[in-house]
Amino acid sequence: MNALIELSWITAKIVALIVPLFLAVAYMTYAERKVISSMQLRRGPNRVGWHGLLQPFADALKLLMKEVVLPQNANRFLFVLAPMLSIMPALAAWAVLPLSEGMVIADVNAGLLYVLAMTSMGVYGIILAGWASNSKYALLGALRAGAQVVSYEIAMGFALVGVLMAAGSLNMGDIIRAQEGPIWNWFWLPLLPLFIVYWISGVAETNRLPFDVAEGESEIVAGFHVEYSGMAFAIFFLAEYANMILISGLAAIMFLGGWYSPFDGLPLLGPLFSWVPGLVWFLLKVCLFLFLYIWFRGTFPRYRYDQIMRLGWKVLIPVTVVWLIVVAGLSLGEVGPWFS
Amino acid sequence: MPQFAMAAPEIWLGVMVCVVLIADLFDRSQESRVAFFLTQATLLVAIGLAVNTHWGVERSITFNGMYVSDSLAAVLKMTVAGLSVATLGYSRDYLRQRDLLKGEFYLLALMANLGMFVMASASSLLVLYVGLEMLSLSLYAMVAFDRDSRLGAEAAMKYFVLGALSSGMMLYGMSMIYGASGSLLIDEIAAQAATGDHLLLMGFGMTFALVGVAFKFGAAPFHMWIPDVYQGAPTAATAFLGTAPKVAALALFLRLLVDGLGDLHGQWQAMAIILAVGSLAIGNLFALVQTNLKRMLAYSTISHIGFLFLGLIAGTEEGYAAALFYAISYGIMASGAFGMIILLSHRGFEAEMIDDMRGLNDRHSGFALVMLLLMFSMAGIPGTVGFYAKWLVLQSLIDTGMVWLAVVAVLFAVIGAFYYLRVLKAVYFDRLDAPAPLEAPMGQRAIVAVNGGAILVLGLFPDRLIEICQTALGL
Amino acid sequence: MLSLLIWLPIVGGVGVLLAGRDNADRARWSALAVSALTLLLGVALWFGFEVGVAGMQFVERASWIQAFGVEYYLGVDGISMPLVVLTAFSTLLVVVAAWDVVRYKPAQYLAAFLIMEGIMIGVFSALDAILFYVFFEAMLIPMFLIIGIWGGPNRIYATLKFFLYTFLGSVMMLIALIYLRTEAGSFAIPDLYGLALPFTTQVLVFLAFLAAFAVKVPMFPVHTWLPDAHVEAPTGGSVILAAITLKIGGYGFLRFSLPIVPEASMALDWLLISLSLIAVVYIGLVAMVQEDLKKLIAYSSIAHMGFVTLAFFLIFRIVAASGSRDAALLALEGGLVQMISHGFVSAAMFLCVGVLYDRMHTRRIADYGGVANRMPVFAGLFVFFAMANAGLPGTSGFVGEFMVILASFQAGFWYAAIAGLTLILGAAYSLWMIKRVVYGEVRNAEVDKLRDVNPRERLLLGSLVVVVLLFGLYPAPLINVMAPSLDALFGIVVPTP
Amino acid sequence: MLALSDYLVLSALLFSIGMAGIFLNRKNAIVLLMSIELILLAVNFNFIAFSHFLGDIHGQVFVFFILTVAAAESAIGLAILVVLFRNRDTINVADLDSMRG
Amino acid sequence: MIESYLPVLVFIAIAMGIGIVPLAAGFILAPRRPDHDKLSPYECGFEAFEDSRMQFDVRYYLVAILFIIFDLEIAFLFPWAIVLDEIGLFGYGAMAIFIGVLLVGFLYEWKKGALEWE
Repeated sequence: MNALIELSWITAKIVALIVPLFLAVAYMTYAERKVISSMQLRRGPNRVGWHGLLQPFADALKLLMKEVVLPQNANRFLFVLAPMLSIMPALAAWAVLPLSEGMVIADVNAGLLYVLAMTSMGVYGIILAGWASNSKYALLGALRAGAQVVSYEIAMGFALVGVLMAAGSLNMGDIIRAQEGPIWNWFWLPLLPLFIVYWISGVAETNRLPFDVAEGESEIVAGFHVEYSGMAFAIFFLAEYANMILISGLAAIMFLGGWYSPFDGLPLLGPLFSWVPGLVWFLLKVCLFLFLYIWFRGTFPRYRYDQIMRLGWKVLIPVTVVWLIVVAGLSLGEVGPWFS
Repeated sequence: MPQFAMAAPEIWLGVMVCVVLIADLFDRSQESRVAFFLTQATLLVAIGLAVNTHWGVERSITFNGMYVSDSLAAVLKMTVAGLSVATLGYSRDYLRQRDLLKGEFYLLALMANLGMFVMASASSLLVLYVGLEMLSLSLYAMVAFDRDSRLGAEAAMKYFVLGALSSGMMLYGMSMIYGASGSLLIDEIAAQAATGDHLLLMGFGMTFALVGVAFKFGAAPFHMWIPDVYQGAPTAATAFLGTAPKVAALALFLRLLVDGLGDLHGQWQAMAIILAVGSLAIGNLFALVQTNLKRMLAYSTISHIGFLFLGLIAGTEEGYAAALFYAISYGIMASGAFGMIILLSHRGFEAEMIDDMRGLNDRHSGFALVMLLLMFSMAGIPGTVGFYAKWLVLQSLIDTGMVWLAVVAVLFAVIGAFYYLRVLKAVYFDRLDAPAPLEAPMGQRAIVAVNGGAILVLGLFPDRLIEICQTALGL
Repeated sequence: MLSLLIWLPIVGGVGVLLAGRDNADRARWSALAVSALTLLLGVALWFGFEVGVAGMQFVERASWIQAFGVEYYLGVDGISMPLVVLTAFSTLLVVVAAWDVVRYKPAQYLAAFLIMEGIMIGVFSALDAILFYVFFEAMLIPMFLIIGIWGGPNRIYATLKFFLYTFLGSVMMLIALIYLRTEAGSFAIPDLYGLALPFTTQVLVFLAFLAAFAVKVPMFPVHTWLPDAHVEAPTGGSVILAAITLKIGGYGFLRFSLPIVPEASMALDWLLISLSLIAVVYIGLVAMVQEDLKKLIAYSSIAHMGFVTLAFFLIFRIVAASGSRDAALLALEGGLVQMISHGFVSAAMFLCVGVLYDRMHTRRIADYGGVANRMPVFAGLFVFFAMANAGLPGTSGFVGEFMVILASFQAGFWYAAIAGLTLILGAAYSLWMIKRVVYGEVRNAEVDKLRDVNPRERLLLGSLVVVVLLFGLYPAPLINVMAPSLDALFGIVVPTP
Repeated sequence: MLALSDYLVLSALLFSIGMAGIFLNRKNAIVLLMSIELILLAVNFNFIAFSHFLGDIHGQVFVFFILTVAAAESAIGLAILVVLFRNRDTINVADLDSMRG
Repeated sequence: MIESYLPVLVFIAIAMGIGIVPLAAGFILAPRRPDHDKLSPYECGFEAFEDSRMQFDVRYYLVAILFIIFDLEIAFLFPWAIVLDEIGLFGYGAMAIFIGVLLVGFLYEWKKGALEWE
């Protein structure tokens, strides 16, 4: 009986997390269109609801009513499995992300490993979708996307190792707690190169502009999900945005001190902002990164594929490796407020 | 702090792998000359280091008990590196003629050597495994080195699958041994085995480990890969993988089943007998019907492995020393035999059929003489080192009262003599209408001469080598 | 001294190989020099040998493979010394016989024989069992090549058969030797004598030795390699095979089987005797119907060697029947004399066939006939050797046979009677062959063109005539040399009652 | 709580499946690679189970190494497979029979 | 210890469910009127003239292999990074050697052109 109660309590917490997350995803798409349009001096969606606020729901409804086409010769099982595989990790990773002090669904010690494992799984969805579709465009798109994701994952992994070294723990909560203090105590400063690499990799991981050759309409139609339609397509779409939020959340936790206020512990500003709950700080940081996503999309031209791969392998990886050695040295020398 | 000086040979090799790799990258010459000479020099220095650090010292253990330094390690490393030098020396011309002369070949050989060195000094299941894999992975790549060869690819695939399978089996065995003894260190496993606890589990693990080792050796009934791999691989690779890794496999056996599970000797003896007799039978009988020389040598390898196992069966220090001697002398013989195949091959032509040996005496009597020595040595005729190898094994068998096994062994040795004679028949008795004189570069001729000379000199004065082998086993 | 005898020809052989690579004449002369020098050394050995001493002389002893107590242990006694000299003598003959006959790679040919010579001398003088074994088997290598390279059309079959038979036999001996070492703690042959082994073990060891030596001799069921080998071998090969290597089998019985496992020898003497008798009678009959000259001589060799082994193993019967030590000794001496005599005679026979073959390139008896008309000198020599082969009194062949038959009377009449058959059969096939080859009309145009023996061949065969006659008329020096050693051997084999 | 033997049985099952995959599969060489991975997985399972029940960390360290080596192994295996396919246009195991005797 | 992973498990299950439910809804609610043209793969209007699961550039494969290797290196770095403070300079040196070897391999790839596209 006890177990059942516990289980429902857990489920409730999860639902409490997922529902806002879905809303966030929905309004992320809205925000994106709005922001981009204002960058391009357009108005963006403004028909459905007030200022087009109901636009995401309209989109969802439309997709729901669209036919899900199973292409001939496609591997039906994998074809259906692929979208699930891409959304599942994007959501499941949230299980270990602390939104605020103690506000975490599963406070596990191997949190970072878990996150890494989950995010790595996303690539399966891409590859399977491309393979199962029985379409050249899909396959090519999947290969490109897969290779890209995989390449940037290395740099990302190295960056995370730097975080680990600084924090000395895999537990997400501990990682944040290791950054306690004002803004210059956060890891973005000592790990600045890693932070940048992480962020670039994050953008590439989610196949977002300027690294979106995998689905670049002008190059290979729509990439790995060219054969998907209706709800199946919607899930890929959801997964992409959920991943963006996840990456932003991770960046906030690992480099920007999670729930801590930037003025924490400062003589004047600290107490001034002490009433703001940690969750807000965290969400603000996430929003910052999400805005960066959109901003990038609005401003950067698309990279060529070979440029993407070169950036990943020949710039990011060497930079991270070198900086790892430096960080290790800093850590041994117990430099600054970060290593003690 | 581990004593790094004790692992000097491995450290040297490891550093040089990196150096050669980088040097080869920046080497603009077409023939990877830098890589070749660096590799050879590295191996020679490694021999020196191995002797210097391991030979004649008290058995000592470092790196948290995972690395052992004793005379056995010295002998094994010396042999392995020496054989590699010889086979790499042979292979140069062959590779050049087939546009395979890339630095990677030498690099792989060097890495394989590092793996074998590690195995020779392993005192922990983990280290043993890492060394073994380092060797195996390099060998897989070497077999597949000729990317345009159909047979090469097929051979590599077979080698890879069966090699990985055997690794898996051995690992499974190792995990059982770990479970039974609670340690990965060979010494502690030995101590545990001596107490007699968990014997069932340990015996279970030992069985799998033995199967894995037998696979690596190519002992029947786990020999299926040997003929295909020998035939399919580029001869240069065959020469390499037919020699030094056999010594390394012996190292594996000695470290794992003798050092570690010596107390279970009674249990693995029966299995080893089956392996030995089976190898002798299958190797010798199948070799009889081969027309491809590489394949014949493959089956002959199997039969030699059978003989080598006989030495291990005895379970005495003398027996192990005999096996060690056998492995060394077999390595010398095999490198010579493959070296001869390489010598006779030229661009676009693989001298791998027995018929291709025809008229060798007319073409170059010196090479023919070396071939004569090689074949008689493999057959075990006195005056060559192969005789003492067989003799030592028989001696150890008879000393432990297994005369019937000795009789079986010599009967198969007689059968074996037949196919070696077939090669000699081609070399000496078959005459060509227009024998084309044989040219070979100076360096290769020198290696052939040294190789043949070694067989003869060791055949007349084996004392020193026997002594070395026995010292290595602590006699 | 013995080392010199062993290594001079071996090193000389390598030298010939190097010297005569492109120059056949240089090869011939250097080979001649080496073999002559070796023979000189052999003669010196003979004269340096102290007659009347039973033990080993010219002993050299050095450690060789310490790990197993194998020694470089050489020495000769009255049994082996004549055989050493015989070897040196035969090799010289072969070198001369090959002079301008062998045209294909003469340097290799001569070198092979010189190396063979060294190894065979090594076999006879080795006193360490492993050293013996090493030489014993190493012999296979040059012989294998000699038959295989310079042999007849069917040489490959013959040489493989020869090799495998011998190899099979000898590996068994190796096992026995290794086993004996665990008992005796040493490989020195004298140390192996008089071991107190259990009877079953003795029998096994005996059988192992038998496998090795019976093949070499060769004895009846395993003799089939010999005719093939002889037929296909070049003349020199046949000479060495018949003159020396067969003797090694007999020598092995004397050196190993009898003294090391006397009880088993005694218990199994029926086996050896019956096999020997079969060899004498059956093989003698087989010889008669041969169409091929060399085959005929080969079978005759088998029969003669059967006679030798008969003599060696009859001693137990003689002692049992008469208790006469002298008669048994007589048998041993007779056997040994017969071995040496056969060495000369069979060598001569093969050389004669070689002479014919070089001219006619056929060995079929039917192709000849009336040779005497064109080659009178040769015919005379050939007839003489055939008579010696048959055991004509006055030739060396007679001495041994006579001694053995005399001794075998002590064992029983029937033994003697059957042994005596050898004389009759020998005479029968020898003479019949002579009749068909030498006498009669010249029926063949080829025969008509024959030219008589040249000076070289004359020298060759002449020297053999001298030796055969010498030992036939005055065998005492030979017997005196061997008697004490055989006596000592006998003491080991049959303990005095 | 699960007993040690449960883990061992499971790993034995995995091991046997891997073995069967290698010996029974006649069609696709990639299945061979997967079977090998399965065998290694079984081994890892064993090591971890023992390590846990023995309270000894070394078994898990071993697993780390096995994982690495397995990765390298599959890298090489796939490379060989690519070469094979390039040369023969098939990865059918039953077609790998050009050498006999 | 293990219990703390229960929420994770539940979360994964729910996440999977979130993948399934909309898809099922799509299948149920949306019309299904398949025809040949609709089902044929997208190919700019042409009939596909070869199997779409064609051979692909070996470089993708190369990337995959390189990924495996580097990713595993990262796996080694993780535990090291956590205990770096405890193992001190020795651990630092060991990992420096490890990374050094890795960099040598990286250099090799770079020079061999394994990282080049186009």
